[in-house]
Amino acid sequence: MAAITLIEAVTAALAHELEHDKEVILFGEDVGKNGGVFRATDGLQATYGEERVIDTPLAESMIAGLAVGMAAQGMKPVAEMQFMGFIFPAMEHIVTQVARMRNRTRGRLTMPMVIRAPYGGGIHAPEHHSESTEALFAHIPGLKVVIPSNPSRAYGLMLAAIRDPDPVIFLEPKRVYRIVKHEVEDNGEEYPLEACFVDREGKDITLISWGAMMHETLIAAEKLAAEGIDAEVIDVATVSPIDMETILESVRKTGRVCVVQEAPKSGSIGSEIAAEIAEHAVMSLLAPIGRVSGYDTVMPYYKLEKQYMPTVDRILDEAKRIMEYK
Amino acid sequence: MAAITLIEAVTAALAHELEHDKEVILFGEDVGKNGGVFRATDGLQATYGEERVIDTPLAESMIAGLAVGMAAQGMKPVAEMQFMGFIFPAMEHIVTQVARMRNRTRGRLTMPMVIRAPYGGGIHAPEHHSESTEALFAHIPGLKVVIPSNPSRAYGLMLAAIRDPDPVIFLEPKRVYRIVKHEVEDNGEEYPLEACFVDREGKDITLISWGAMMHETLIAAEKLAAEGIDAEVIDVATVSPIDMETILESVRKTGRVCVVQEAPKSGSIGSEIAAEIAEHAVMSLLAPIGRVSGYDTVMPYYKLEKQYMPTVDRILDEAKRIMEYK
Amino acid sequence: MTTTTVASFEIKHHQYLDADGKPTQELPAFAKDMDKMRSLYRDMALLRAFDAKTYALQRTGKMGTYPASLGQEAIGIGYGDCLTADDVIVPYYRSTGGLLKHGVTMKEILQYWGGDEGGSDYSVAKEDFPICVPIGNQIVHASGVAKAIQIRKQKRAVVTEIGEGGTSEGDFYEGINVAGVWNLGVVFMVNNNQWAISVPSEIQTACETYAQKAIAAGIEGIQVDGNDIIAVRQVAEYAIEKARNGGGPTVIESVTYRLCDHTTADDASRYDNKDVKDEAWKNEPMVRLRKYLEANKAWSDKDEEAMNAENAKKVEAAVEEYMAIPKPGPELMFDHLFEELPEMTKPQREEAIRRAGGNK
Amino acid sequence: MTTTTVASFEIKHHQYLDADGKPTQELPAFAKDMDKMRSLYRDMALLRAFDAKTYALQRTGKMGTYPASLGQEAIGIGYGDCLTADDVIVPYYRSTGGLLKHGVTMKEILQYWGGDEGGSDYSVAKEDFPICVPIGNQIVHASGVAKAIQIRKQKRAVVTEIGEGGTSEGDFYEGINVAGVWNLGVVFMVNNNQWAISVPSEIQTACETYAQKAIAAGIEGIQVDGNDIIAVRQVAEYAIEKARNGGGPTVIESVTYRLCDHTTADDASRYDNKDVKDEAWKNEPMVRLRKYLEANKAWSDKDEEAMNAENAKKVEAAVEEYMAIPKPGPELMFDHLFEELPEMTKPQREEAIRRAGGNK
Ligand SMILES: Cc1ncc(C[n+]2csc(CCOP(=O)(O)OP(=O)(O)O)c2C)c(N)n1
Ligand SMILES: Cc1ncc(C[n+]2csc(CCOP(=O)(O)OP(=O)(O)O)c2C)c(N)n1
Ligand SMILES: [Mg+2]
Ligand SMILES: [Mg+2]
Repeated sequence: MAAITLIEAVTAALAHELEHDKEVILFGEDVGKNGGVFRATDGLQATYGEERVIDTPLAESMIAGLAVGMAAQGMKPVAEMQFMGFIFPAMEHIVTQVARMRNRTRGRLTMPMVIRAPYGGGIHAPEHHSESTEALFAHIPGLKVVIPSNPSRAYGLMLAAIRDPDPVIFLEPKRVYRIVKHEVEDNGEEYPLEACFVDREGKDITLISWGAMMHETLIAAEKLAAEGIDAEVIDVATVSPIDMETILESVRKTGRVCVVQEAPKSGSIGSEIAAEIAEHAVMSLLAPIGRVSGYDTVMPYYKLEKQYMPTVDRILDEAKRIMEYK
Repeated sequence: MAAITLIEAVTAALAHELEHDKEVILFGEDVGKNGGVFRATDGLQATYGEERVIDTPLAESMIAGLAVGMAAQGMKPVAEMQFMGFIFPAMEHIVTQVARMRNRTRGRLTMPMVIRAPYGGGIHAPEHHSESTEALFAHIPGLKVVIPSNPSRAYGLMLAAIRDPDPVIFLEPKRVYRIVKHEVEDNGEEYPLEACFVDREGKDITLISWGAMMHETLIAAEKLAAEGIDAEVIDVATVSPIDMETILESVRKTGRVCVVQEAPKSGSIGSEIAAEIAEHAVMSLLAPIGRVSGYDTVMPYYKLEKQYMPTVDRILDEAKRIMEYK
Repeated sequence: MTTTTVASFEIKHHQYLDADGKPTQELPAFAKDMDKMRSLYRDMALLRAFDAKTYALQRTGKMGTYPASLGQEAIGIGYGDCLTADDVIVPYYRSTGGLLKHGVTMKEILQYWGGDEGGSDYSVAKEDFPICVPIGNQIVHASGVAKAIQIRKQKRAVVTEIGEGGTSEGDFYEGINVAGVWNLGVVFMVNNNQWAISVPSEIQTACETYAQKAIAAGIEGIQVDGNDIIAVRQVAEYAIEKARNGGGPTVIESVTYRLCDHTTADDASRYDNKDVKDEAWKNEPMVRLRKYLEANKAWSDKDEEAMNAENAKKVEAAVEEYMAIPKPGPELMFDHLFEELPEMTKPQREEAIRRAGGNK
Repeated sequence: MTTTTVASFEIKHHQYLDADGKPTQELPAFAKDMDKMRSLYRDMALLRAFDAKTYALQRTGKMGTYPASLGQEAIGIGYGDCLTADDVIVPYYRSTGGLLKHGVTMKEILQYWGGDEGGSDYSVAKEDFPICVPIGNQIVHASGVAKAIQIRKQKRAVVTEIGEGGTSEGDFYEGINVAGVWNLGVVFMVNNNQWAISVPSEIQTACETYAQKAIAAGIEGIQVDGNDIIAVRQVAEYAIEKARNGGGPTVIESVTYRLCDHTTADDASRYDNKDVKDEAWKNEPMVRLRKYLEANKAWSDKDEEAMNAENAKKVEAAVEEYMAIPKPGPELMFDHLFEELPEMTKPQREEAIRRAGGNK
């Protein structure tokens, strides 16, 4: 058992499935010899060969469409979008084909595939490399959208995503690709999809986040604890479909909620969670529901990205505002 | 002044702007000689010529990209997507270029364009012709998303959309293209964007909708009135950015809210509205916020579309549940 | 190097029967087999009868929007005749001919256009794709299927179809390009029926031929007279054999004419030219084949009558089956969304069933 | 018709100077003008010096990811030299040469790659597009710009660039296809530097040339030796003139080699081949031009030294300007989102400003 980073956990999970399931095929731009621009597929082509780990021409619509064709033949394609900012050419295939093929054929053809993409800001990347647009995919019925926040979850959730009989959009928060290490046993044990993780139990306020923002959220929770505020922290992990039961249970206990996300606020995953709470637990609320979010503006180039992305301070301020609400 | 349908109002507004602003150029698939598959551009090529009303090759990414190029030159392109279900190839241009060009160039190049598309279900169309995916565009900062619910609004909002200095996604609820007529004076007077319309004042519950669903919502409001429930009805019209002030004011008055929409519930415009209420008026709420929505599943082929789309009955049941909530 | 020619290309056009059914060159063996040619003629006639019936159903409210193949029957029947059960069709909305030849039933096709997903749960051609409505997607899917076949070292061909208008979509090009790079066993049928709804071919592209689009993918492109089933079948057979045997992809442009409206929702008289259409009728594929059969004493008016009666019966039987399909229950909106319905969606399923009066 | 040839095509390759700077054919007039050729050489050297400096800035944390043009200098400088202020460039991320020639300043380019949108608020080339990162989009934008120019009956050319890898995107094809149909005045420069990050050209396409992709759009495609600035400039001038004068679009493939990493974020030694790269160095564009100048007694070591010193000064001055740009204030995230900020977003703007310590 070794301490590994989130990206190493992704690589380990991909290797595990390549090793154990010959139907698993990896492809995308630069995933082969180069091992991916972030090295998520480092060494995999050398080990599993050019027919299992494939460099494609530069075309995302084609990458998604190839995955549809291969999945319909019963393979398990794992396609990489080099950055989430370049997933949009593939949008038509994702919305009209990937998400629907099972339904369109009443179950005759299925789409057991994963579309992976690094996403989010904070690494001083060029424009279009830093957005968080998970909400677009979460709104599409027929897709699962999974975002790991740490190495163990990256490993366990990636295994689950590949094994899932339905399509999974797997978004990797690249800002935390390498910032923490976990002891992760490469034992092939998956984590459940469609399940939130309660990372800190608390009774005063529920902080809800996913992906890279879990780090700020957990730090904020510790700081709140120092000030006598006992926060429960939930990692949503599968942002669609959401395990609302876990969230509602927590809200019924604390009565106060703050969602923390990097994406713009309007029409976000945070909005959906707030709406569900407003439908199913509104009378448990002791305060307005907070959403600490990216602003409703274009993700700026890197000189301003720190000003755009939620900080521990913003979470603390909002949590306290919610705590003080009467 | 003549009584005209919603689609005739669209045509009238397009003609008005073609007539008065030589920078306005219409294009898309079949918009020329054929006048559009729904006849929204009927007669316009004959009147304004093939250089102003242009049939393009069959390629939506290209259509959006051409609009970007023309808008950057200071023209006002009005591009048609034949159905909203076919807008996805254009997604990359819409997200990374249309919505951002002003910001990317600090205002040097702007995108004064409209992308029109018929949308929504209920007309027995083939698959991919009936979805309501406005939430995807509403989540993108830099776009305005406008949906008229009746002929006068179609006319006034289309004028505003074309004249707006920024890009507008203009979604036309095709189910109501021809079901009601309004007296609309072709006087070039626009309606404001970013403003809700209060179509019925009431004190007991706020019903919020837009587009085709306004019709069911208004019928439901009348039926509720007959049962002694006085509903306020709001037509959101510009679903991004939303005029939340009007909505919050109403909610503060009624304390009860139900959003009605055709789109899937999760991550919808309805979710955003609920979240905003949960943030800014939660303590005015006397009951959970209802969302009568399409189900979180793929829009079915037409044999089942009636079962998918919200009905007056569903609105009534939800409104009553909310009214009875204690 | 100074100024040199670094690449050169030729596009060939193939025709075997002219509009009068007269051979224009030495015929392939199958074309001399009158049983084969009669059976192809019957297949085309069945497709035409099926289309006409479906149109009628639409006009009486028993069918949704439907795109017929009138004038293009030689294409689907032509390539479809070369396929085995192992091959895969990735169809578009005007692939009725190919699908019927591959075992998809008329009832299934009616069910699909009748607004019921069950129509794509093919009972026979279990690996064929459902009809692709978003134009161009099918081209890339076909390459994906072929890649799976290549990885598994199978000898199976993939055939996909697209209209000439559809070739303007990026997906067309992306799909043929990767087929070239990976040497995939796909046949890309480009049906140039001169129209994309109301948009004539000269507005789609400045190319003289659609076959030459293959050059941008570095693959073979061939043009055939799409109204000549001998030419279509001959070239398709070559390309399908090549695809099966590791020879790589081919683009086949079939030059034809759409003699019907785009779909039942269209009114071609708004934009087409009557004279041109009248001319086009003289080239349509069935008359020419019939003349050829007659010239070979392989067809008579009596044969024609008998065939028409038989086809009408087949179509009628399919329509009866179609009309007997029970209306799909609301649970079907949910039961094939995922293998397992998410917890959060279960109450919605229950509500839908309850509102429909509790079926299932 | 029987079996006939219905279309045929040839792709020409143009070269004027070989790798040793020796003419391979009669030179165009401009190439005999030594002032012109010296100035082109200086432009290329400036670009190379600028790139090297930017790399260094990145290595010391003063710059973001940056893509250099090492080995490809002849392309941007070559076509850029043919443009007037009225023409429009629709660049991609490796268009530094063309942009500089068109009046975009080094400071602006540094500012852009330094993570500040202000870098695209060009002070001079006010209609040029910002650098396009999403690959392929620029091709369609260029056609859109050209359409506006055509509608307004102006005589202006549009030039856009793309890498050979980028030609695999559907947008490349959609953009050139519509340019063909509408006869738009665009020059599509395809820079074949053999690599798309780590992916070699033979994985992008089965084509022998990228110029032949033009055939799929029914437009002219020409290949040039992209390391020979005389060839690039000569063919670009022809195509730009043609574009300005209603002659329609051209695809120009410039064959070259990426001698640097893809960007500062890349490590080409993971995938490239040292021998091949060493060979490629022998073909690089500056040495050959210098040899040509020297053979014409138009360049000396002293000229080289003087030029290097001058270029270094220019670059240094630009870097100083760049370093002096104040950090953008948070209000800039909001002030160019729309012409007017929506009501709902105003509180967010205030919050951002407050959190940044109240600037503005
Ligand atoms: C992506 C996409 N855009 C638009 C449409 C609407 N549409 C359906 S058929 C058609 C014309 C297609 O013409 P062509 O490709 O020539 O095929 P044909 O119908 O002539 O067989 C259009 C524009 C669509 N189905 N998909
Ligand atoms: C749509 C899109 N997909 C992926 C990328 C990531 N990416 C940036 S450059 C590059 C390779 C481009 O190669 P090529 O087109 O040959 O141009 P070159 O960099 O060699 O000049 C890739 C894949 C991108 N910028 N845009
Ligand atoms: Mg056609
Ligand atoms: Mg390259």
